[in-house]
Amino acid sequence: MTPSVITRSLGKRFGRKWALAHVDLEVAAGQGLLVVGDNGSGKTTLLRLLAGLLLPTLGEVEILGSSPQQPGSEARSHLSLVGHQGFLYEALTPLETLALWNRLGGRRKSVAELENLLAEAGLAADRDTRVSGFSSGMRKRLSLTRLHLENPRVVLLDEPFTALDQAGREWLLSTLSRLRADGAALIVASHDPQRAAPICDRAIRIERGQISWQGSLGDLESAS
Amino acid sequence: MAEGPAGVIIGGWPYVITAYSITAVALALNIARLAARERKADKNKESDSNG
Amino acid sequence: MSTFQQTLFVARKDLLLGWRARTRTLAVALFGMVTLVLFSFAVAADGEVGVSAAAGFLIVALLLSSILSLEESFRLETEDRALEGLLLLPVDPVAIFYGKAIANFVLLVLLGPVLLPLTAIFFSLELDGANLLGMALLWLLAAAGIAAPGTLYASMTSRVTGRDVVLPLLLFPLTLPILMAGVRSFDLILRGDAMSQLKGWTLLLAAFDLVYWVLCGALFSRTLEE
Amino acid sequence: MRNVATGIGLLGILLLLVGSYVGLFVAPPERHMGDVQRIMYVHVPTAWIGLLCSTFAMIFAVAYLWTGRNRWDDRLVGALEISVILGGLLLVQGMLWGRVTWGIWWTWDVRLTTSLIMFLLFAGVLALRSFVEEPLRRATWSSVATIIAYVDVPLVYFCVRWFRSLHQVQSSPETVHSSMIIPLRINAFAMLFIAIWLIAWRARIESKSRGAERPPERIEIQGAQNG
Repeated sequence: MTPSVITRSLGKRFGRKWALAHVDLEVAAGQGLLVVGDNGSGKTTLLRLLAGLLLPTLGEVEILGSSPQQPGSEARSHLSLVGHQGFLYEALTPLETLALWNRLGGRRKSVAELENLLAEAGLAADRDTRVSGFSSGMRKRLSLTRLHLENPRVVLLDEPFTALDQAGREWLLSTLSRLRADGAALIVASHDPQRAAPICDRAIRIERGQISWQGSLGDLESAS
Repeated sequence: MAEGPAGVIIGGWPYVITAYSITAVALALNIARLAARERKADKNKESDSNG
Repeated sequence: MSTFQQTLFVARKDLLLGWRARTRTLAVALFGMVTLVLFSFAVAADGEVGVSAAAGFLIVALLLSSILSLEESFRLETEDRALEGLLLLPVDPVAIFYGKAIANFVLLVLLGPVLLPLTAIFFSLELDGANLLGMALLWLLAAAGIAAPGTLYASMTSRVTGRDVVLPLLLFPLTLPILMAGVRSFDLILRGDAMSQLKGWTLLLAAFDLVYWVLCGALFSRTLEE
Repeated sequence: MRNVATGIGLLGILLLLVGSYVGLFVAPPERHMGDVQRIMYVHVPTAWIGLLCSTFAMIFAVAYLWTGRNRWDDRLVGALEISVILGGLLLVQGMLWGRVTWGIWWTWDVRLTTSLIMFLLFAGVLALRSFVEEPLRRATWSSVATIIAYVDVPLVYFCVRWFRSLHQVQSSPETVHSSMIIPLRINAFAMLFIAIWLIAWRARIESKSRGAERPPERIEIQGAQNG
């Protein structure tokens, strides 16, 4: 079976600096890959390339057999990225935000279903409050509901556990294990290997834009 | 500007010279700027290959 | 969801955001009013002079206000990278452009009911049903001509430092045809169209609008590349 | 390639000297404007080649968007810069000429106004460029802005012509006498060669400052292979 995510000698240059180089990755359906590395090592660049928000300078990205850059491609409709930013409009309420993503993403969930998603995220009481009044934890929860809404086959997460409390982290972990059990490929960039451990099988370390180490999660501990 | 008997403009040489000089100076400055930029680019390139 | 439906949905979203921030939207209109007052004092425009200057003041007030309105439209998109969130969805970028351009167009048109009567009062213009209709049509054309290139350039400048300088620097020279066509045709409406030139100016404005709505829509998705 | 460009540039400078000499000292003074008219031998070539360079810029911009190749962006910067420089020179020369012949530095006539707007439009593109650090963004944005600016120029021209038609029609210079054509042609070619040289040079500098085309050496991956 072809892996869900493939990169071939992927490289990205910003100005004079190569932010990423020689990245060859394969992540199969139902697999979880943990990406570790220092700040500025290229983790976020990797995720943004995989999501199609950045154009590769060299090499290529293949997600579910197509390039994520093409608008309307198979890849676009089956991947989710949750990054440092929540992609939220300050003046919209959570319900309106979900409705926007739902409609523009071409999904046909009913309002009741959207309200259910908000309840799962623990935001039921705030469904009519504007996002501008939200704490960072609530914003994170709201942006994570995208995973429920989109049921993606490729999940890209950039520091997903920050700003979340204990209950939030558990909710996220259960969401991710459900998605993984359904055959989604997970790629998680995190400073916190312990937290991501339950949903990842493999790990890579990125140093100055290149993969410097790869192996199982257990070995990661001893390698570092 | 003074005009001669047949309505011909007399003089104006200072304006003519100014126009030509400004053109020459502008082109020369641009050439100098490009030369300076090229030196800088070459220097950066060297540091790239050394680093 | 077809591209057309997506376009309308994006436009609706932007208009909702504009409504939610209506104090700010109103402040833009207020800014337009202030510029009108400034103009009338800067150029002691009374009587016949006032009538001929009024059209120019009106269009310049629209142009100046449009900068604020356009910048705001993209500030909301870049604050929490909401626009990126939309691009991650299987949405046609063309729909995002036209949606936002339509919303910006509507917001600019809405400045009309504020600025137009005010200009009429300040500069004692004679308005009646017929010339109001003509002015309304021209206002629509002028607003459309600013909205399309304005949306494209604001989307670029919102992502660079120093945006406050760059947007007017790019947009004002570009919209000069609108200024000229708008000023001349308003003037013709107000002071009589002896040589029936009005139709020509209106067509010119319409041609400008057409070129920019097509061209900017075609180029927008390329400006998203990083 | 580099030597060819430099050769063309040197030839251009030489021609400019010759053409200007002929224009200033050999050609006869014009019937009405006298010696002032000699500004034309540098003014008109500046206008022609400036317009040509902005057309080059437009072509390079389209080529960049079409192919995505950096070399088109390199040439685009070159063409943009030269057209802005020539545009600025055109305005200065025109003002000097206007001061002598019309007695005023500036008049809002069609050509003057259009030249001014064109200068502002392309200078705006360069300003945008200077604000963007990321090369890929900078290249696509300046291509897009160049295309839009270029499309705007004829619209501006028609608008100004129409706008001003009610007031006055500026007299254009007398039809050109044959003895004046020679320095005009020499200087036009001179400007063309100089422009080509400067565009090529600027493009070379831009491609040098772009940084390493190749990524750093691949490092060895530690740990177990895909398990």
